Amino acid sequence: MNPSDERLHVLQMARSEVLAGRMSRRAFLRLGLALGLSAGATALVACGSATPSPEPTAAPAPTQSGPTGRLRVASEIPVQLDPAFASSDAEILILNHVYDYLVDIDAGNNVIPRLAREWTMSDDGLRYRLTLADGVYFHDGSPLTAADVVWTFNRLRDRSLQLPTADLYANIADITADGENAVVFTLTTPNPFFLYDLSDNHALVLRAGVTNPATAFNGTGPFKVVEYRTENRIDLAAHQAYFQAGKPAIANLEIIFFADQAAAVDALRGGQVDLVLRMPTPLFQTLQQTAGIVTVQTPTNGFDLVRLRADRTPGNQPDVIRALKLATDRQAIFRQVKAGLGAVGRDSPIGPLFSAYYSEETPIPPRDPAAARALLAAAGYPNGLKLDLHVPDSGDRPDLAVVLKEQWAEAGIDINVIVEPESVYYGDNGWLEVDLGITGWGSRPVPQFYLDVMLVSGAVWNESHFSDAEFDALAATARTTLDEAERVRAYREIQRILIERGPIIIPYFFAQLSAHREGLRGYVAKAFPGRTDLAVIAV
Amino acid sequence: MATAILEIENLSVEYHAGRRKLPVLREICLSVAAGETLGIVGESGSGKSTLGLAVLRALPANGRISAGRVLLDGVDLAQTQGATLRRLWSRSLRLIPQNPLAALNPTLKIGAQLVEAIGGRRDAAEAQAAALLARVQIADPERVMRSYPHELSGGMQQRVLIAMALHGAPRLLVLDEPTTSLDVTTEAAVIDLLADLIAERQPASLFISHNLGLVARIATRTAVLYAGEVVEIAPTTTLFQQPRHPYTQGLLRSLPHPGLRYDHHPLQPIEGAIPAPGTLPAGCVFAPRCPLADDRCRRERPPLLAIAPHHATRCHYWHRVMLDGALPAFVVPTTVPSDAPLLTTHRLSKTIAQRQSLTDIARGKPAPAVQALSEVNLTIHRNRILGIVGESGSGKTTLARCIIGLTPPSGGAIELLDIPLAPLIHQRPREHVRRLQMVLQNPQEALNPALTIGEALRRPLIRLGGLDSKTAANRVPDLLRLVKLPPEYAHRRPNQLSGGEKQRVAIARALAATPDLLVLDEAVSALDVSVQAAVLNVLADIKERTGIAYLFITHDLAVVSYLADDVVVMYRGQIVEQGPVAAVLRPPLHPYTEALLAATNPRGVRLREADATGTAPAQGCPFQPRCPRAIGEICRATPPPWREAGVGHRIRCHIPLADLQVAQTHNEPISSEH
Amino acid sequence: MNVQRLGRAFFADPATAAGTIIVAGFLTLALFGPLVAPYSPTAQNVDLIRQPPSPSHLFGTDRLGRDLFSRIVYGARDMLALAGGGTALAVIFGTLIGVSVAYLGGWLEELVFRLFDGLLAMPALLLALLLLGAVGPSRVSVLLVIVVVYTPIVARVARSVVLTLKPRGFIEAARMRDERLSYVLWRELLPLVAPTLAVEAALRFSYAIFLVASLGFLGVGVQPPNPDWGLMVLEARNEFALAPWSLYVPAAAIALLVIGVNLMAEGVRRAIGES
Amino acid sequence: MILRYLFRRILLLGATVLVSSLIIFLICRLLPGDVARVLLGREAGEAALAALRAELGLDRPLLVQYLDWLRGFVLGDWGIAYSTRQPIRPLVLERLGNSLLLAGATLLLALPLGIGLGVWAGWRAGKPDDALINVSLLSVTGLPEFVTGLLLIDLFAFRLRWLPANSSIRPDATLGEIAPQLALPAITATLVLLAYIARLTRTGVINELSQEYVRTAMLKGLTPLTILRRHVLRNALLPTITVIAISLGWLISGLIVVENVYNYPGIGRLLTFAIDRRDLILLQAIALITVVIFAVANLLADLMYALLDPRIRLGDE
Repeated sequence: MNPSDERLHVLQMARSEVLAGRMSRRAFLRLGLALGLSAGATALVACGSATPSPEPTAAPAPTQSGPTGRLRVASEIPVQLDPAFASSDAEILILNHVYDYLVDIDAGNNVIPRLAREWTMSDDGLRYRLTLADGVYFHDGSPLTAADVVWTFNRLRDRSLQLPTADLYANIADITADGENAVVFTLTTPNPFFLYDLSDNHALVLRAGVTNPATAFNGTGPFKVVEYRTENRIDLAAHQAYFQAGKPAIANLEIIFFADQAAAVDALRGGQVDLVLRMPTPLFQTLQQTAGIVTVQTPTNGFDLVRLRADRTPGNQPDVIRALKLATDRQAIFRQVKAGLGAVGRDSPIGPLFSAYYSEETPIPPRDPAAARALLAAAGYPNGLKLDLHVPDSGDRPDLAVVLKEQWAEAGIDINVIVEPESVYYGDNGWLEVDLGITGWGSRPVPQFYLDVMLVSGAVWNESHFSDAEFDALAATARTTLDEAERVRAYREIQRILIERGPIIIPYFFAQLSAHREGLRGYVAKAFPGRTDLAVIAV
Repeated sequence: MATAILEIENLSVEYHAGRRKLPVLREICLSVAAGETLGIVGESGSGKSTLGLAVLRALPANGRISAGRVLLDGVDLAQTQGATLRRLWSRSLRLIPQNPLAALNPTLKIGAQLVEAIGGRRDAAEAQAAALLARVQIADPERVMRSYPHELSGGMQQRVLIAMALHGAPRLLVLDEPTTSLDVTTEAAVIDLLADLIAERQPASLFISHNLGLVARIATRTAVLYAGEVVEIAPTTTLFQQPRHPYTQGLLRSLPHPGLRYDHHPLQPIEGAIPAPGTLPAGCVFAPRCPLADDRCRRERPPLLAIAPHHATRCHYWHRVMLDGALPAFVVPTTVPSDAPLLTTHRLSKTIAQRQSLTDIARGKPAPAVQALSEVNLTIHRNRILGIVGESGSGKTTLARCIIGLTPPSGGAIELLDIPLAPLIHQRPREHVRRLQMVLQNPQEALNPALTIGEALRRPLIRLGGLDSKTAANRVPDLLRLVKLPPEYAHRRPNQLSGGEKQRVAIARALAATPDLLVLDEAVSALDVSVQAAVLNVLADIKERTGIAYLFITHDLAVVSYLADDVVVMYRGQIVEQGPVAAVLRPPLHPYTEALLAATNPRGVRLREADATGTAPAQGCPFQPRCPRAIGEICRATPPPWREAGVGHRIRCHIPLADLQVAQTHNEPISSEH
Repeated sequence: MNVQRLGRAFFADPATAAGTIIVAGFLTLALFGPLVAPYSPTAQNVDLIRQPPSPSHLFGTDRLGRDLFSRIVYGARDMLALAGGGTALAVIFGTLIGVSVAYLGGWLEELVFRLFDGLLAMPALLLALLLLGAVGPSRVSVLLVIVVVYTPIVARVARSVVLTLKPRGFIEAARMRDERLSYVLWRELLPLVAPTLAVEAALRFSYAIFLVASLGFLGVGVQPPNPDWGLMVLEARNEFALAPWSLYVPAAAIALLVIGVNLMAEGVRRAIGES
Repeated sequence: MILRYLFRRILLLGATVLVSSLIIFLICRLLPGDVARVLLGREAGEAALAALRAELGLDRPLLVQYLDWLRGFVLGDWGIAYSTRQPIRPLVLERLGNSLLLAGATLLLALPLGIGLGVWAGWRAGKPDDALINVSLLSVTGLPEFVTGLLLIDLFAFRLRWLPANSSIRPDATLGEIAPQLALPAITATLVLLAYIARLTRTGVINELSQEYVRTAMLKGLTPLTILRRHVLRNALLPTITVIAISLGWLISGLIVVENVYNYPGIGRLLTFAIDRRDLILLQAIALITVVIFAVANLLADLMYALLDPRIRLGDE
């Protein structure tokens, strides 16, 4: 899955819980705290005396003289560019520069102004009034008005259109323009994280009444689309009238699409591209040795998940699951597949970066194929086990599959690797059906998200069909408790359970690997590359 | 005799195949004077074509002159190289090849090719080219110069090459089977043309041919080539009357002479086959096949003995060689078939829609439908041989194929013993299929190279004879003996057999099913005379023994007069004359029959060439456009009626029989090879 | 056709001999792979990642520490089995269809060859990609693709030969004795079509090798961890700079085999031409 | 009229293309993966999917879909790409243009070179230089385009830094700018064709040299060069016309790989894109237009051949 705005997903999930009545509103507000929003920030919002937070990190050397130079960024191929459907890095990367969000999230996970200069929340927490920045113009020259914002969000929440955001904004009772440059959102129930909702990936402000949002490209963003060529490239030019001072720093932005990241890296080495945002490990290693190239790696909470369906044979037998775990050598995988970039996993989504919650209390039993074989025999597979392993063709996942096949073979587990294009792997929801699969999970700021959508009984994306009363209880506790210590305890138990009987193996947490040529200034890597701000980069 | 301008001295040529060197010509010594034509005769494999090319220095890449000199006006061609040679080629050395179409560049217009040969300034060359074409009796030079080779008839193509060969002042002219690919009538015309062009331009000419008759007509002297050696050379008449080499004698004996009849005078073929290059015997090359040969012959190689002025032979015992004296012109009784008809055709017709050339389509011509057969009625009797003669395109072959059932007729009926035959083989009952068999023209294609002779002969026995493969296998040797082949041939494959042998196997295969009628479509035309004689004997012999009937298709009237009981003369898909052989051929009545006979006669009437693309005239007599005796309007307007010209002898012509007879009386009988 | 003579003509020329030796070499590799290969093609060694060629690993190791020599050896199996097997099947089907349909002629011929034209109107790789997309990547699919792509071509060749044979005397002779169809097809025609088909088969084989490799490279062919040569090139692309040998080795293998087959094809052509 | 010939060939061609269009359509419908799901991603709900399928007409009977598609294609309405929601025709035609540009550049390199080598080798058949040419051609034959491609990149882009490693052409690029980006792909594709063209030419020349009319020409006293120029080439090169057409099919296959190696915005990359995205309608359009191009090329070749070679008797074979 393509990691998209962390908070949003957590809240989205959590909200579904609320609506489902499984979670009290108070608990919901607590969760907000759990998400590490400073009380100050909340207060700030509450009292409404909002002050714009400073410009994003690493502002470039002032280019007041106007944007200059050309930035060429390699990216995967976007599928389609209607903000309402945007999901992949490639798509968000483009849209984030053609359009603007009302509010943005900085590297420190703080809400910062973008189109909305400032905002206030009514005391009952049901009315948000956002004031739009002055002098914002669409690429076609027309000024941004509150009407545009109203139209945009009405579209996103219109049930009849069945956009993915419908649920997210179900809580909005009404959106009205308050004069030319202020918008008022009225909610049915209070939502302290409404501002995060407003910065959802899909929530890019369109010109009111635009009929073909997928191809119009009439945004207020820092770059205008010069030409979009489907699987080939998109060429953008600085939006001279962009309302944020000093942005964009470059005159031309070329986002070049590559089906094959090796080709992208070749282009970077050959000097046809300045910046590559994602790449498989060996290419990163290559670039580390290449003169004139700056490599950037950012640790993330993202991981590749090896999971076995636990609701039917053979996965419904604990011994089988244990056997798989015993047959796996996570250290070796980490070295072979990730070349030591990132961190070794312990079969639970609660990674080392969650320092407060991460625990090595429960030991991972050392690899022991013989024992695994024995377990399989006990489980009724004396001559071993045959399984298809479905893998999306992206990143290092095929290699992971191959290594697993080899390691497991020793334990008498015969894997047939089936590499599929991501479109096929996720299409038809095959990834939720197959017995054995490898799924990539993007980075999230809190572990709870993974538990709620991936592991609790009946969760939407519970691909392993894991259902464990004890686990569910603990997950609920962690979700709702006001007591941080209790949450920590719950998370430790959860890690124990997953290590002991969770139908999942998490061999490693990956690092975000990007690289650019020397002489590029202002690049800040993000856990989710799609939200990288190219407008601040100078060449 | 005038002084020779071409002197060939001890010329030896060898081909190298891989590492092996194969001598193909040994110590050839010849001399030709200006304006003189030296005939070179020999069977295929005798090396006669190689001789022609060697003299021209045009041997293929794998052949080289290993010894000897070729002096033309004192210059040794064997030694000349590069520019000198090219100058000689363009000025003095000329070739008229066997296959005119292949010899012309298919993608260049005739004019361009002529101009290129003539050289010099373009307009001048073009004028000259036109003149040359006119000289070789091409009616419309301009059109021909604008056309591409494939748009011309074979005869026209050959005339073009003749024109190409005769511009300027050629000193040496090599004619390599120049008329073999042509119809008899055309051949006659071309030969006449060549004769007086040579007389006019005075080159020293080598006339290479396997056809003794032709050589007799054009060559003043003739050299007989055998296995790469000149075995005899003499003034042509001498050679034909008193050959002094067993081989020459053998060739002459194997020719069907006029008046000879298969049932009284079997031909005398030369047994055995010409030795392959590289397998030459130690002594006399002919010894293995020679009736006179003794140890001496096998030991020591005879020299070329001059036994008389201008007469030399390579035989130790030349004085023993005698041609049994002139034969009594024996007139065949005009027998009339007694027994019931075996097979009859009623108004058999066949029209073939032809494909168009792009140019024709471009010219908007309608797709031509050729009337290959129109209303052919003929009857074949048991134990008789019906000969069918006519030029190519006369419908001979189509007729045969319709009878056999390989092509469905578009009209008319065929009856076998009064039972109507289904149009196509696979519709006919097995019994009918068995009764009618055919031997095709090309022996090379007659047998499947993948199957043994035995297998080839077994199949018909099994399919049509209804034998099981065991018994069939046992019958194979008999079949081989029937065609005078040793039984062990059963295990050989076709590529191990000579052309004649292949054709004999093909005949055996056809006879295996003991048919009542055997159709022979030009079955002996592709064979060398000596071999042809053997096959003819076999046929005659079988007919005598089995009482089988033959439908014998050929263009060679000598063979017909030798073998056939009845003759049908066809022109453009119609029968113009039919009847007992003697009645039809001597004297010929129908102008077309006359022309066919005259073709082999130096002084006979000549026909205008058939226009390659043209179709028969809508009304009137089909032959009228070319008829030398046409009597005007009536011929053009009304189709000629059938007339009875004697017992079982019918002719289709407007000219009153009496006039025809008168016209013919001073034409002596069918021309001989003498 | 005389076998000895064919054989002699065949080996007379050193190039042909060389080609035959190369192909034979790969064939033995394929057949006795397990005996030749020092390691399993998928065996990984964490401590020997990207080792340059050395006595213990003749062709070095890849990013997962697998022995490239062993992978090449086992890859030869796949390659010969798929390319060779596919070609063989295509030749068989193509011949059966081509010979019989062409001899029978008529609307059947029209129908069949229209369909084939329809297939042939698509460039081989395009057709292959579509088919593989449809049936999903696997050994069997690759085999199937080769058969589907090449059968029409072989059939066409067979047909063109048959059309030249049909008017020959011996075929007419067969008709004149109302010969059994099967006999005409398989005893009379087939042996004569065979030589041309031999040449064609050799040619197809070399193309098939390319096709299999290309499909592997495009990732739609044989799946990892199978040591498919094309796939090895694809995987090596990511680490070309780190371990160039991991690209050179499979590339060389493909090139060598293709050249070998081509030389052989030349030889077959010449041999048949001469006898 | 010659038009009649043309007409007949076009009818025949139409039949062939129709058959392939059906084959293409059927194969595409067999492709696994639900277009709607691919487009809307994991979040989308069943209702949305059903709606989209309906919108794309994927719920109608196959035959209807086929006929609709075919009519549209013929009438120039190639539909909207499922994935990008962009009209297909301009997209495909633009990429096709690029591919043809690349193909043109390739032929520009491959034909003179291939024919030149072929003629030389044929003319000197059996001689050492002929052997040399054959061997070098053979070694080229051995390397698949994706290997040569990578090696060329490594050499020219990384080591020598002469040419770009990647050929993603800017829309506003001038020919001058495109040329260097065209170089590597064109060279790579050339290597695919070279041996093929050269061999066929060689056999053609050898074959013609053995014809009798060459002897006739020689006996006219023409110099070897004149004979080669005026007589041999004229006939030997006729087949190469068809070779070009056939090799175009090869080229297209080769380009699919080459374009993917170099990220060149041609029909080949669009094809792999469409396959990955399960964009059936786009896929069909690409496949069919390729077939049409291929077919038309063959037609033109036949026509030229017929016009240049007076012998050609026209028929279906």
